[in-house]
Amino acid sequence: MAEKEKLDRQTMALRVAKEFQDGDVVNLGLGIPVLASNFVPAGREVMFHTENGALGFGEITLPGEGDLDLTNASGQTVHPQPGMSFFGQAESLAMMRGGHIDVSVVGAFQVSEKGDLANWATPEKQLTIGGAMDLAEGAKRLIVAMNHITKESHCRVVKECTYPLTALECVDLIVTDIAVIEVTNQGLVLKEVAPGWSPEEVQSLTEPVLTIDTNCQEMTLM
Amino acid sequence: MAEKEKLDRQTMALRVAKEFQDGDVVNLGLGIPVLASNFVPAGREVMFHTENGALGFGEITLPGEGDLDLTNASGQTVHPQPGMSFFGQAESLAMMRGGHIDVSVVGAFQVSEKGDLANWATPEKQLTIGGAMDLAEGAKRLIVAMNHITKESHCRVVKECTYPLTALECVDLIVTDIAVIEVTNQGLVLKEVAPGWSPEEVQSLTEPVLTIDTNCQEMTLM
Amino acid sequence: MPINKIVGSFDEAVADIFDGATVMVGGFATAASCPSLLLEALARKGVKNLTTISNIGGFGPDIWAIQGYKFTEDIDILMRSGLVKKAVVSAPSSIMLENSLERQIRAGEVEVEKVPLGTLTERIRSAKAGVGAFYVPVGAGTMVQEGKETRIIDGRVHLLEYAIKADFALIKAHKADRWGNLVYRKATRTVNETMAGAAKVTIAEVDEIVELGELDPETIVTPGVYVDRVINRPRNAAKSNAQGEKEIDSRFTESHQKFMETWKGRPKKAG
Amino acid sequence: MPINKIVGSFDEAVADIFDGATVMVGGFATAASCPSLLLEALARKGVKNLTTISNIGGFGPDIWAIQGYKFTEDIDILMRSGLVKKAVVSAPSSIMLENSLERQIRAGEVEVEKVPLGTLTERIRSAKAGVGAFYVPVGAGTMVQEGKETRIIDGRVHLLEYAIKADFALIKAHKADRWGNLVYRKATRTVNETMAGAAKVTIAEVDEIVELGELDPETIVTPGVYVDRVINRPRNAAKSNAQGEKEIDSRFTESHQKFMETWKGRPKKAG
Repeated sequence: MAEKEKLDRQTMALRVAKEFQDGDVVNLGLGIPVLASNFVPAGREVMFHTENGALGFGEITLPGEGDLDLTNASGQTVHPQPGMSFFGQAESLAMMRGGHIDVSVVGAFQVSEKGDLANWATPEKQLTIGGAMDLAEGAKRLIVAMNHITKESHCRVVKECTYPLTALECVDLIVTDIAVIEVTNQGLVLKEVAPGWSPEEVQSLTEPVLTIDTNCQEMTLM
Repeated sequence: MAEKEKLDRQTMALRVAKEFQDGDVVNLGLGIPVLASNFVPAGREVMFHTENGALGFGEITLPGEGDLDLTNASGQTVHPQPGMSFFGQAESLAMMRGGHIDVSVVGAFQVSEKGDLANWATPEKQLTIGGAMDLAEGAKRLIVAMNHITKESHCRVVKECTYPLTALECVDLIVTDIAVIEVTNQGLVLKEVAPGWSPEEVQSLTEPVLTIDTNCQEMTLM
Repeated sequence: MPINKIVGSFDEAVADIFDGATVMVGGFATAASCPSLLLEALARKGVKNLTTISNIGGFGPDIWAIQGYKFTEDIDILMRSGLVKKAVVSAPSSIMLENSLERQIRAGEVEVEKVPLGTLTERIRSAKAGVGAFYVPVGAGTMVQEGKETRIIDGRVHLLEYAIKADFALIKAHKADRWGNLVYRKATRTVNETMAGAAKVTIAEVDEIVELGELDPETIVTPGVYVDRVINRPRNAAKSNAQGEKEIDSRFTESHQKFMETWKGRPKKAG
Repeated sequence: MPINKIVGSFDEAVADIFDGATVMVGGFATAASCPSLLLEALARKGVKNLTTISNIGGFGPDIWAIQGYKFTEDIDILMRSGLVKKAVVSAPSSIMLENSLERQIRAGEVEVEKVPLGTLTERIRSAKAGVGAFYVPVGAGTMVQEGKETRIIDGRVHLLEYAIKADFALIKAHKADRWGNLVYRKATRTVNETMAGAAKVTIAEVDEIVELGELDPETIVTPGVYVDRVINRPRNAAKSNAQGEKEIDSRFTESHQKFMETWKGRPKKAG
């Protein structure tokens, strides 16, 4: 099973972007999430938000091509775009905490079956809280994009998070390199599997019991 | 004594304006206070602030001459001025409550010997709290401009306020139509009297005992 | 689909405001910052038992008409139309004028909650900013303290104040684009800017709608994220209400006299 | 006397920052929003036992130099110069880089208080806005909750958070006038705008000082009331620090590689 092909970062980002609905205000975290800005489905218009204080900017520029005063919260230069606006950090974080972000996509170390999120620190190293807790509490819909298991083959979708928590019961959808899992009041529901993967194979790499959705199917990646 | 001449509104405003120091941020309440904007001592530069969200504007315009979108909190049009800025009400009131206003001048019904202020409601009629309480708590220096006694000859400088309070121990200076009184930790100190008035005459119209400042003198009104 | 928050009429803009709704209404000091035509539309609709949240209790259109404002309705139109059950307000009445709200409060027809302006503003901002409650020293030792929890912070008594949410916010801005980005003009941002985003639905009445990208991103005051609907004032509107035509009543004439008093003695000076 | 907040040199601008002072330092994501030259001046001055309040723990100048930033110091210069006793910070360290602060925390040389970004920002704003404390749901059920009072509001656990004040705030803006009015450029307002006015003394480093009246009042982001001193960056400055000249160390090269990874697979597209 270790040989089975998993989705690469770009493809995960593509799958994540399919969740963006017309008019959504979207905040993308560092890593895989931020790549999703390149895959907004054709014909849909979304506004990207960044913690440092901008809304409605365009895609990430190529390295060295952007305006150094126009970056996202990861420090990457982004394209300007009509409709864009700038504001200070108090306003920007108020947007996040106040429930004005429709969709937030974040990376994670672990997600529990209740939707608890651990994405800011490992037991060994405390990294950076940043806006992670604000987004987790405030975003209307929180999507986690992460590899399904660690390099050491430990489950990341777990019964209880063992890593330091970011927020309780906040995750709505988990997109991994092998599955799409919805967090519901009745537990985790497996909605999609990566091409070539069976629900049982996904379950074997997942700590809590998954409910297999009656419509569970292979991800469409076009 | 009823025949004695008291200061008119303009002259009180002129006396108040002498308190403005270079660089002061000044908020002026409705009535006599707002007239003080016309009497900033020559050579001093102050920034006027208004609750509705502007800083650094100029004097009140003549009726009908101003831009209807550029008014102070009393609804009077004011002149634009280089250095002026606009902002929303959350910012504007944060400035007041947060201690960024150097001098606030307000009208009052009563001031107590401890500097308690009553200026937003009479026992019969509750008017408008507005920014009065924010200014009273937040301004670095609070000056009251009011007639020394009511039309019915009741004292307005009193031992204890009987009118609904605006804030406790907030007034720094009282400028009336017959006197200038400083509120200190040792009680009220009479600093100046109107031309033709004696300290004893002022005391006779004042409920609490005034300490006569050793340098107590006639107001200079030029 | 392109995002498009522009709606076609004022009646459409307020169509889903329901009986018993809590409605924030912008405006301060003059009619310049009031969503006059949204208020007219809401009065036409005739919803009942509203709870309003506003700076002022309203003055009515006469005082604004005589001063040259073209759109003259303020929140008074809701009060005098009998649509309001409760008013959360900082300046319910005025020295200059006995308004509808004051009469209704005295008659026991409307419940009133009076709030210091900064506390009201901060409670509105808190609703927008996801802050549940906060402590401020304003109002300590006054009637405002009644029934409130207190806490000593830095040696000063602070009062606990809660965020105040609304179903709808009716605001006035200068220009908008189809994303709902807003700019204001001069000193008219007032509480409009604060209310944008503090209600479930924010509706902005504007002087002009421009193409996306026409607003300089450095000057946008309210990012579109806070705005759900924008509606354009008619460019060449006739008077927006009938009051301008009728005789100004004496109550108003007196109050206007008082208002003009505040200008008394203003030295003539070049702008 | 005309109000004039312009000071003559960076050293003069920070001359009264004292040992043991609490200093807010602007900056987020890149060096673009950092008061680099004020930080250099403060490091030159060599004050000790500072408490810093900042978004980030700093990256040091190498990472910014290689990306083309002209002024490259961030708060790391205070850490690596050993001037800091305690850091109140949201992002002390980074996946990409082990910074001075992280090493000092591990060595027990610096005390750290980690705060969610929104809570940190709101605590700073509260200091400026006269709000003593506030309740937010952020951090409930996490390490952030430890030792904090809680309150259920609208059915959600909220944590009590206090305003955080400072003696000095060092910020970066784009343009200023002699009244201290500030405008920023694009996405660089960040916490600079929030810190302005949250300390007893606010010192702004700017790209350009213009005549009073040149800044459009509609675009001024920080009104002068919040700013005590402004200092102009040299127009034709040589590199502002020596690091640009020396060999980039391997630790940095690796982290830069990782940073570049985040661009991996970006399709070429016209702006």
